[in-house]
Order: sequence, then C-alpha cells, then structure tokens
Amino acid sequence: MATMNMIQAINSAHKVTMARDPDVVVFGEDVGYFGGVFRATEGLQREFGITRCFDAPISEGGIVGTAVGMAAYGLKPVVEIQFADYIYPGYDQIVSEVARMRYRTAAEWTMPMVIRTPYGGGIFGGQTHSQSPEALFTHVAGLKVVIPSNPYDAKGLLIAAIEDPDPVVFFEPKRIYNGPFDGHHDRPVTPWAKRAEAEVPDDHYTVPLGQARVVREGAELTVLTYGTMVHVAAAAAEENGVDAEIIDLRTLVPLDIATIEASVKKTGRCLVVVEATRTSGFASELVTLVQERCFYHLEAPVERVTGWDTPYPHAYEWAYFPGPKRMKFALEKVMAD
Amino acid sequence: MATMNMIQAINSAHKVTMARDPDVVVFGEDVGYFGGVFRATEGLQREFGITRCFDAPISEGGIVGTAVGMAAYGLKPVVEIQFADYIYPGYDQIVSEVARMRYRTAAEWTMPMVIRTPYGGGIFGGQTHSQSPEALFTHVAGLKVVIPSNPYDAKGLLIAAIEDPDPVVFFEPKRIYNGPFDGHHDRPVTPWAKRAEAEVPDDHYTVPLGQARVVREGAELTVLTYGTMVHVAAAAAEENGVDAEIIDLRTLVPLDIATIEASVKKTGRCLVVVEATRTSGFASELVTLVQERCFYHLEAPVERVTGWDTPYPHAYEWAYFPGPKRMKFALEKVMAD
Amino acid sequence: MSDADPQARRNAPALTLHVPEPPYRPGDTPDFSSLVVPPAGATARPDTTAEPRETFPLTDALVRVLDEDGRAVGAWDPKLDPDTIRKMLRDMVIVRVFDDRMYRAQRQGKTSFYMKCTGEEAIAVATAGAMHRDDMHFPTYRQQGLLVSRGYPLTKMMCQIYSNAGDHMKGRQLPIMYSDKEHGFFSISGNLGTQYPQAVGWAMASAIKGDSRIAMGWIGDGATAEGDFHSAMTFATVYNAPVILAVVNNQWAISSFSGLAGAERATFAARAVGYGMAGLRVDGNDALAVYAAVQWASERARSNNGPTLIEFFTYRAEGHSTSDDPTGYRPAGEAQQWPLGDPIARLRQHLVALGEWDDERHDALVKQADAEVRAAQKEAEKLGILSEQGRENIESMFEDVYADVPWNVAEQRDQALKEAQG
Amino acid sequence: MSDADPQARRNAPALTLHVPEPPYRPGDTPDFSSLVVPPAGATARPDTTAEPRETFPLTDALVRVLDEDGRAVGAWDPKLDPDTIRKMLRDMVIVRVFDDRMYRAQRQGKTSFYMKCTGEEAIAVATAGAMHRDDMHFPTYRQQGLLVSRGYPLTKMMCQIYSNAGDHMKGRQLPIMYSDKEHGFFSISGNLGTQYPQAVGWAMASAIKGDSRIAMGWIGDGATAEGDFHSAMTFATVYNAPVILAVVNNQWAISSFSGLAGAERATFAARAVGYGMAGLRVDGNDALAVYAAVQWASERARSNNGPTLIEFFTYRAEGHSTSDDPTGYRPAGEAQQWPLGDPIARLRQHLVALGEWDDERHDALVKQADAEVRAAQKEAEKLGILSEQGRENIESMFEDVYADVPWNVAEQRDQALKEAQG
Ligand SMILES: Cc1ncc(C[n+]2csc(CCOP(=O)(O)OP(=O)(O)O)c2C)c(N)n1
Ligand SMILES: Cc1ncc(C[n+]2csc(CCOP(=O)(O)OP(=O)(O)O)c2C)c(N)n1
Ligand SMILES: [Mg+2]
Ligand SMILES: [Mg+2]
Repeated sequence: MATMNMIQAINSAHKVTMARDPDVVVFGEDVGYFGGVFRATEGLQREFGITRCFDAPISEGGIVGTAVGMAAYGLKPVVEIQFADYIYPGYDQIVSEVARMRYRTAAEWTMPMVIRTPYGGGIFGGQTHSQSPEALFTHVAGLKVVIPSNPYDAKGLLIAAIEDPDPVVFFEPKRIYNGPFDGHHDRPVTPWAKRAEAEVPDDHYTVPLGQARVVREGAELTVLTYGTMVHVAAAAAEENGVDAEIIDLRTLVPLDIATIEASVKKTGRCLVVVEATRTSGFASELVTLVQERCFYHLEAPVERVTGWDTPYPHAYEWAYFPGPKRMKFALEKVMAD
Repeated sequence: MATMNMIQAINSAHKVTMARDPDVVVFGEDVGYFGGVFRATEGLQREFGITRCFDAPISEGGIVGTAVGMAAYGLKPVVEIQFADYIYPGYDQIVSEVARMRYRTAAEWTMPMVIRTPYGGGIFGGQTHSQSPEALFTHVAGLKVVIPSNPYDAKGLLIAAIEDPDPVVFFEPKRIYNGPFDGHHDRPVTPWAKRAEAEVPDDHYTVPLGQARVVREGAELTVLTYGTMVHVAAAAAEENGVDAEIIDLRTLVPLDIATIEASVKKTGRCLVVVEATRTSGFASELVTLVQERCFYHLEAPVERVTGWDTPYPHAYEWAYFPGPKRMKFALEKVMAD
Repeated sequence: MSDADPQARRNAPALTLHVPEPPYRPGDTPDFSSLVVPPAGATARPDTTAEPRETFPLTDALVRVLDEDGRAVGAWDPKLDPDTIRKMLRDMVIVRVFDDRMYRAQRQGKTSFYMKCTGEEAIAVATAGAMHRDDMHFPTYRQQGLLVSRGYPLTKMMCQIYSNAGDHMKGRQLPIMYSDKEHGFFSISGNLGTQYPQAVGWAMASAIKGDSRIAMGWIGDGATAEGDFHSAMTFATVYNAPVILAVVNNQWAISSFSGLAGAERATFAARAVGYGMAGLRVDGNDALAVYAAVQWASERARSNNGPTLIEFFTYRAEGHSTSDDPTGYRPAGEAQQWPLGDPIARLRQHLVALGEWDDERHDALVKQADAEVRAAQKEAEKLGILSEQGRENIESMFEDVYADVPWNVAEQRDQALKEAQG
Repeated sequence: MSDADPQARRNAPALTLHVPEPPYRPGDTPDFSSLVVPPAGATARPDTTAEPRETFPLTDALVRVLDEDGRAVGAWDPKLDPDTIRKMLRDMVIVRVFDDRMYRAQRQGKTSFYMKCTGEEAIAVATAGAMHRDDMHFPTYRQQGLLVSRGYPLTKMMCQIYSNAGDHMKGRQLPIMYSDKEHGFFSISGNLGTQYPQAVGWAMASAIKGDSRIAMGWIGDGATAEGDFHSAMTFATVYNAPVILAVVNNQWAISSFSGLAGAERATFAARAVGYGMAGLRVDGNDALAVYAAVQWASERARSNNGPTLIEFFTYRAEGHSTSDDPTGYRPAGEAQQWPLGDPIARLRQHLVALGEWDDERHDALVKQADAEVRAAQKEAEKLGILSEQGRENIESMFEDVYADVPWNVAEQRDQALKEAQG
C-alpha cells in the first residue's frame, strides 16, 4: 500500500497490467521516452521496452486506427490522447470502427482497448485544453465510458478497463491529477496524500466497471456526479448544510442504474452535476432516466448543474466552471421546490 | 407554385440562393456533374458553372476544412456530406473550427456555411447508411441544427440556413425524400404530390430557424418530434385515437422552447419521438427541458420513443426503426400513467 | 509598409480555380489512343532489399508481364507453373460468375444491395496466390476474389448477402461486407479508408510479437483522399511496418473520376515517394504482374525491409453498385475501349499460348463455375433471402453490442420482443 | 490450398518493430558533424512556371543563400536592398526580445502560458517580407513574426497574451492564439493541422472570385502527421489552388523528434513529390533563402501555376512552451550545436559583410527593440494581466456563440451574472 496521486495511480495501473499481460501495449503522443505530458506513462518504456511503450506520430486518427489493427491481431492497446479536446481527429475510427466491431462481426473480432484522455477545466487551459466531451461517446453504442474521481478508483478502474473485453474511453479529470479540488480556486489545493482514497495498493486490484460509489449517504437529496465534480458537489452540500447522498457514478456506460434509482426513491430529490456544456450533455440522460424511473417519488424537478452553452473562455475560467456558487443556487432551488 | 418532393425542394433552395447570391458555392462528393447520389444538386453545375458547384475529393475533413477557408474569405459554402454516417472524418473541423470560430475571434471571423447531409433509417441501409447522429452536434455550442420533415419546410429552412450568419448542420431525412412515411413499411408510399406540404413556391421564401410548427393541435398529449418521425408519430396518434398535439421542432438548436412549454403546460403529458440511438440522444435533452420547465404540470413521466442502443442492423430494419408498435406502447404508457 | 507593395501585382492575372473533369462524358466517343501503355517486360525489378529510392521510377511506370500475344516477359515474370495459373483463372471466372448472379439476385429483390468487381478480378485473385494463407487482409468491398481464392465457401458469401440464417454476422451488415477471421479477411467497413491504418496496426502488432505474418491494406483511388490514407502511410513508414498497402485505381469513385483524387498530377503509386516508402505501379489487369508485385512486396515486408505501396491500375467496368447507373456520368462503351483489356481474357490467352489451355477447357470451366455458383445459391436460398429476414431471433440484435448485455440493452430487447409479438 | 504454403517461410526471420529514436538523449554529447549541410548557392532555381517535376530535386536538397562568410550567393539570392534587410533584422530582433519578455511575464504569473519561436524568427519575418500585404496567412503558434513584420502593434499582441481589457478577442483564447483580419492573420487554433486545409479553401475562394490574393498555410513537422495535412495537399493539387503550404521543421514536436513524423525516411518537402506538387526545402535559418523561396512560390501561385510545399529546416532552440522542460528528453546544449546557426546572427553578419551594419548599430537596435517591447508591455499591463481578468463583463462571455444570443445562452448569462454578484 502506498500513497499515490492520480497520475501515480494511473501509472501504476499501466505497470501492473503490462507486467501481467505481455499483450498490453501503450502508445500515444510523447508517452514513450518522456512519459507523457502529464507523466502518466513515465518509466514504462524503460521497464517494458520500446516496443511495449512508444511515441506515436501526431495523428489521433492514426493512433486509434492502428490500435484497431493491433486489437484485431490480439493485442490490448492502451492509447493516450494528449487532451480530450484533441480526440476528434480519431472520432471516426472510434465511432465507426472501435465501437461497432464486435457487433458488426458478431463477435468474430472484438476491440479490447482503452483510450485514455485527460479532460475538464479548472486549469486555465482555454477552449482546447478544458473540454468535457463525454456525451459525444455515451451516445455511441458499443463504447464504455469511465471517469474516476480519485487515485484508488483511477487505478482500479483503469486495470478493470484494460482487462475488459470491450473498448473503454477513459476520461481523466486533469484538474485533480495532483490533488482534489472542491471548487474554491482561491484556496490552496490539498494534496491527495491527506485523503483516504490516496491509499492505493501497489499490486493488482480492480474497481469493477458499471458500479457507482456512494461517496456519502444522505437523506434529503441525491447528487449524481463524476470526476472533478464529485469533490465540488460534496463540498457544496456540506457548506450549504444539505444532507445529500453523493453518488460518484464512475462508469457512465454501462450505468449503475440500480444505485441511482434506489437513492432517488429514498431522497425524493435529485441534482445532476457535470462540467460539460449544458445542452445535450450526459446530464440530460441522467435527468431523463431519473424522471422516467422515479417520477412518482420526485418532490421537485431534477436540477442540472453544468458548464455553459459556450466554448470554454480562457479568462473566464471561474465564471464558466460550475463552482460553489452555481452549486449553492442549485441546491437551494432543488431543496426549495 | 409547384408540387415538389423533398429532393426537388432542396434542389430549388440551392438554385434560388445561388441565383441571388454569387458567394454561395456548393461542393461535395459527386455533387457536380452528376448532381449528387440523391440528386439534390442536379443541374446546379450546368446552370451556375463549374466553379460554383463542383465535385470534391472523398475527404469529409477536407470538404469542411476548405469550406472554413472559403467562409473566412467571404463565401457561403453549402457542402454535402454524402451520408450523415460519413460525417465523422469532418467532425474535428466542425466541432473545433466551424462551431467556435465566431466565438474564439469575437466575431472577427464568422462561419456562414451549411453542411447538408441525409440521415436516418428505413431504407435497409445497414449500419452505415441509417444513422441519426444529430445529438453529436446539438451538444456543440456554436452550431445550429435543422431537420425538415416536408418539402415546403425543406426549401424554406434550407434557404434560411444558407442566409443565416451562423453555421448550420442540416440533416435531411432520406426516408422521406420521395414520399412521406408513416412507419407502415408494408404499405405503399404515398407520393408527396398528395400532400399540402408539397406545394412549394418556385421563388425565394424562408421558414425561419428556431421556430417549431404545430402540425396538429391536440388536448391530451404533446408529441415532440422531427424529421421522418413527424409522420410516424402523427399516424400513430391517429390510429390510437389520442388527441395529440404534434410539434415538429424543425430546428433543434436553437430550440423553440416557448412552443414546447406552452403545449406541455396545456396537455400535461409529453412524448418525445426520435429515430436515434436512445442513450444520450437529443430526446434526453427534450425530456430534461420539459421536466425542468413543466414539472408541476406533468401528469405522467415524459416518455421517449427512440431507436435502440445498438448499431442499426441490416436485416432487422423494422425491429430497430421506431415504428407503429413502439409508438402504440408508448402512447398507451404515457396516457395510462 | 511591412510587406511587398500590393500594387506591384497590378498586372497580375486573375486567379482561376481548376476543377478536374474526365476527358469523356455521356455522348462523347472515348479515345484512349493517346494513353501511353508501356510495353510488357520493360520495367526493371529491383532486389526486394533495395532502398525505397530504387523503386521510385517504378511509381511512374507500369509493371507489366503479359505482352500482347499473351507471353510472359521480362524481369517481373513470376514464372508460375500452369496449375497455379489455372487456379487463378478458375478463381477469376468464379468471381465474375458470382458477381453476375448476385447482381441479378439483387435485381430480383432477394437482397438490398450488391457490388461487382468486374474487370478487377485479377487483382484480388493473384494477390491471394502470391501471399501466404495466414497473412491478413484489410479489404474494401471489391476484393471478393480474396475469399474465393482462399476457398471460402460461396454459399457462406451468399448467406451474408442475403442476411439470412446462414450469415455468421447475424444479418447485421450490408450485403458484401464480409468478414472471416479464419480466412484472414478482416471485416469490411462501410466507412471508406478506415481499414488502411488498421492494416498497418495489425502489421505493427505482428512485428511487436516477432511473428512472421504480414498484413495487406486495400483502398480505392477515390478513398485515398481520406485522412486515413495518410495515417497509414505515416505509421507504416515511421515504424517500418511489415505491410503492403494497395491502391486499386479503377479510375472511378462513384461518378467522380480519379482526377478528383489527384490523378491529374501524379500517380497514386507516387505517393510512396513522398514518404520514402517503396512503391510500385502495376497493370491490374495482368494477373502475372499483380502476382509478381505482391510477391516482391511480401518478401520485402517479411524480411523487415519495410512497407510497399502498390497501385493497381485498372478500370471499373460496371456501375459502382446496384444503386448506380454510370451512363449518367460517363460514356456507355468506355469500359470496352479501355486499352488494358479484360483480365480473364488476358490470362486465358496466356495459358493458351503456353499450350496449357484451349477453348474447350475454358468453356468447361465457365460451365462448371456457373454450376458451382448456382448450386451455392440454391443452398444459400434454402436459408432465406433478405425479405424474409428480421422477424425471427429479434433478441440476437441486442447481442454483441458488448460482451455482456447491459441493463438498458436488455430492457430494449424485452421491449422489442413485445413489439414483435404485440 | 489456395495460397502459397505458409511452411515456405519456415526460415523467415522474426519481424521486428522499428521505433524511431533521436540520435541524442539527455546526457549524450550531440555531434552533428555527419549532417550534410549543402553549401550555399549550390541549388538551381527553376523558373516559377516550371513543371512541378523540375522542383523535385530541390525537395531533397537545401536552398541556401548565405554562405559561411555572410555573403549572398547563387541563383536564389533575392538581391534585396539593405533597407529591406535591415527591416527584416529589426523585426527578428523584436520577435526575440518580445519572446523573452513574454516568457518572463508568464514566469511572473502574469499569464497562463507562452510559446517562443527562438531560432525560427527568420521564417515568419522573411516570409512576410516576400509576400503582399493583403495575402492571407493561416499560421500556427510560432509565426508571431508575421504580425510583427506586418506592423501589428506589440501592445495588442500582449493584451491578447494577458487576456486583458485590450484583447480584441475578449479573453476567450489561450495566450498567443492571435487573430487579426486586418493584418491577414487568421485565428490560430489549438487543434494542430486544422488551418492547413483552411488555407487551401481560402485560396480556392480567391480563385473562384478571380481575385489576385493568395494564401499561405503553416504547419509544424510533428503536425504533418495529421489527416488535415493530407486534405490540404490533396485539395491544393486537385484544384491547383493559389496557396503556399509551409512545413516548419524545427525537428521537435514537444518531446518527439521529427523521425516520429517520418523524417527518417524522407524530407517533409518530399511529400510534395507524391502529389505532383512543386516542393522546396529551405534553410530556415537563412532569411534570404526563406525570402527567395517564398517569393518564388508566391509568383508561381499568383500566376496560376499552382501550389508549392516548402519545408523550412530549422531547430526549436528552446522548450516547446512554458509548460515544457526539454532537458527531460534531449541534451541541454543541442541547440547550440545545431550547425545551421542562429538566424539573427547570420543576417546581421550578412549586413555587416555588405558594409551596411556594424556592432554599434546592432547594439542600438537591440536596445531600441528592448525599449519598444518594454514600453508596449507597460501599455498592455495598464489594461490588466490575466490574474485580474474574468470578473468583469461576465455577459461578454455569452456573446458570439451565435450572431444572436439564443434563449438558453441568455438564461445562462443571467445565471452567471447572479453568481458573480451573489
Ligand atoms: C467516409 C465515407 N465517405 C463517403 C462514402 C460514400 N462512398 C461509398 S463508395 C464511394 C466511392 C469510393 O471510390 P473508390 O475509393 O475509388 O473505390 P471503388 O468504389 O472505385 O472501388 C463513396 C464516395 C463512404 N462509404 N465513406
Ligand atoms: C490535434 C492535436 N493533437 C495534439 C495536440 C497537442 N500538441 C500541441 S503542440 C504539439 C506538438 C506540435 O509539434 P510541431 O507540429 O512540430 O510544431 P512545433 O511545436 O514544433 O512548432 C502537440 C502534440 C494538439 N494541440 N492538437
Ligand atoms: Mg475507384
Ligand atoms: Mg516541430
């Protein structure tokens, strides 16, 4: 057992799976000798050799396209897209090929691969280093979508994703790579070391895909969230004195609907909290499912806390990011109704 | 005034705008001499010359990318993507460039262009000629998304889209290019000629973007739908004896929220009907908006009729397509609750 | 003033946009007499370990083996034994007969769609002959010859076309989007170009594993314009992948002639030069030239000498698909005017010239092919045609989205079953 | 058996994957003595109306004008008057001083990010000199020299970098993502490569309209691997677009050396050959060679003779950006070892050799540049630095998503204003 931040946990997940399974190969832009711009693949090339972890040309389409061929051969590619904002040149290969291969070949060919990519705001990254495009993947049948919120889950979920027989798009909340973030950008960041979720086993373990985690039990309100927003939501509920049941979804597809339903039926109120652009985001799917399945238990409309329907503007980081104020107003609204 | 099917109406919209505005240029795969695989651009090259309407290399990324440059120059490109299923190689240019150009340059550069593309099922087109990917565009701030359901609207909306100062993704329901389709695939198709919406003025007119059309007023239930499903939904309501208010959204972004709200507040029940894959589809956004804004008027949960969360399987066209049976069960459910 | 004076170009001519147009349109009489067809046997054959540079002259030439009299000449003659050649001839005839019958089946309403490869049969068939049985292909929809050549049952191909009970892809793919792992034939995609970097990835994997199997990717002239073409070329050269990348230049992409993909300025084989990859341009209607070129590139790849781009120059003799009528955009008789001839007739002439074939044997072959295809069709139709499909096994359409069926898909399956009954 | 016998390769060697690695890593002592630097003046200069083919030898060479003694030699000497050269030298010095100060400003916490172009100043500056003021550029983030050269106010550049009240992009873009229509400088994108086909599209539009303005697209060596590079090359050749496509090969893409983009096998200029486009490979640290090459390509484009791909060979002398520390992946002193020298020193030497410059004047120039940049910075900082931004004019962030503000964005604006107050 060690204390790890999210980058270290993700790095460890690579090492554990590469050591166990010689078919795991890791590649992407700058991931080889240098170990990735966020250092998630640090040391892998040294430890496992240059044909197990290597740099790729700057071609997200080529990275995913060659990964498809590798998976068809029988390898398990784990590729890094440097920023989620740069995944679009690979979108056709992901949507048209990776997602549908098992289906279109009736499982003759399968695509056990992981596409890792840092996402989300809070780092003054401007329009092209801040996006949360998960909904563009949750709409595509055949993909699994996973988003961890802490080191323990990051390692366990990534190992589960690599071992999963299906393709997984693994979004990493870059704002909390080095420490959790409660939305108060004017306060210093607490390092992961001070949190229980930073206690991470050195060895192999998994956090199963498709299972949400109840971060905090509560009676008054269910909060559905994931990634960085788990921490922002938890802090806001506490600050506003709401006895909220905070659910970290962890896997968006397939969703842990049972946990969601049970909680909302218990609390009668629901708030969905995501970073992404509001319209047609994954928050809408969550609201829809809750109202379809828990309608008669709801005491108020399900509310959404989201990013705005604009690109992410550099200087307006904190006016865009769904922080404590947005949380407060939403909590007031959903509790008042 | 002439009788036109949707293809003819779309063709006419091109002709009218090209004649009025020398900056309108039309290009795409097979659109030039041949006039497009669905013949929507038939005769344009002959009439306006080879530099106003021409064939493009098979590169959706290049088509959209060069269109961006043309729009930056001051032209108004109207490009055709042969099938919506093939739009993904152009997705990066659309999402990262077209959608955000006005914003990122504070309106120094704008992108008045139209990306036309046939979408939807019902033609035994298999996985790659049947998709309804509109939600992958409604989530992207900066794009407008338009879907006509009949010849009159198709022409008027397309002219409005071409004249609009912002980029418009214009999805054309290919199943109803030549005649409306009520979901009963075993019945012969009625030609457009027998419908009032096929009466189309020869000249210039617009159907404004952002305005829904109440296809049929009703008291018991609001149906929110667009494209092919307008006809399927209308037929189903009639067959099942439900006094439904059928709303053809026509523009998904920006949405005509006022019409939606007024109707649901009147009827107290709502059914959303789309062809696309269920999870994270645009239906979810509609359900979410309705429950956010009309919660206390709702007598039952808002229901969704959608395609399934699978790729579109060739032989199972009618088990996948949201047809009369799916409509019937949903109508029963939303009326019973 | 920070830049050159704009007034300086006062006399500059107006810029003009060049839009490529094919030489002949409907109504014109095509005349290919000005097309330079290099004589057979004229091109040198570099060693398979040669530097890519040595192949560059070949990207602008045309590797041809069969001369006008059907003799095999020059350094590229693969010197095949008559049995091998007869097998290729047989496979090509089967493909043509198969295409004709399936085209007709579509016209009879037995399925939704079909695509022929008429005039291009030599390319896939001779390639299959030149490669090893366990090398992997990432084909487009015009390499049915690979399957035929590798002995894939015709009935199974037809079951796929009919989406019927015998279709091992469970009716999920459009007709002719075959897939067979067993036969080293990767699942065909509806999306053009995607298979090209996939072939490179497979080859990279084979190299990572120290295997000896190589891969071959296929693409059409039109689809070379897709970004995936460039990804494949880049990754293949960067990692020196053991892959053959084929461009089947049949000069048409639906209604667009190859000039729209850049053929007015350079050959498709020439793309190789820009990446420093070996490249060959080959008469695609000459089965022996195809065989020789693929054999050369395979040897090269298999000995870690790197990838090869091969352009097969041919002509799409029929419509793009059953949805297409080419008389709308090109002269009706153009296929017949095309100077490289018919690949079947040319191989047949060669065998005859060798004294290993005659009209009688050819007629018998065609008759036998016809019988075989008919028999296969009969078998296949016992398992159903498209119009009868999609009503049974509804639950199967909810399988294989994932390894396990998630709750949402399971709920939808149950609803679909209810719809099917209700 | 339908294919060659797999047993036949019983003795085939195991395949191996080649992963490119740069010659030197941290700790190594770089030695570029084996790098062949062709002498200045050695390359021929084809007529600007020449067939692309005539330029192909130049894609594997290096157009160089300045020799070791700072003399301009050979057919490519643009024969510029001393004032023009002095202006270029001045602009290059300004760029370097500007980069240094803004880098420091970022380190001082005045903004989030900065990118220098140290060692590459000649490329943008000399290009600006050679083109017309109203030609349009589609740049990457290392062509700040275009703006400086075209007289864009330094203060405005800094206001963009600070995202402050003077930023005409209203704080919406990352630092250095400039845009200025007035100065023919298209909005820089964070997404690599996208601008390349856009440049081609702009040039196509200019040709459609019978205009005489041409466009120039810019890309880095690493980003040539993106599909957009191929789109641009394809569309440019197909439509013979009046465009110049530049590859700035500074040999690094963050931590990846140019071999990862294919440079082990071919030059970037050589890509042109594969498309049948004119191509030139140019010493990017030689301002006169850059000027001459761009002048040549402009003339060519402007007279409807088609596009040109130009590779500028240079070296990224500093880190990728303020987020990068290159000593993690390459030897610390490599920039100094790099044999093509410093572009400013080389142009200065040339002017001195001409008798048009001396140390005193140079020192004065540097001093003046420093003063100018400092003054601009002072002006800019009056309008704020990043850490002070984003609290006022919240409503402005909801503008320009569309021409009009739709209801959903308006509602969100109101909510954001409430948050800002509440
Ligand atoms: C990404 C994508 N864009 C467009 C299409 C539509 N389409 C199908 S085949 C075809 C022409 C392909 O021509 P070519 O590559 O020359 O192959 P050929 O049909 O001649 O064998 C087009 C445009 C597609 N299938 N995929
Ligand atoms: C589509 C995309 N992928 C990845 C990145 C991340 N990225 C930013 S700069 C860079 C390296 C670019 O190298 P090069 O093209 O050689 O330009 P240089 O920085 O050397 O000028 C990378 C990988 C990006 N911005 N966009
Ligand atoms: Mg073709
Ligand atoms: Mg570089």
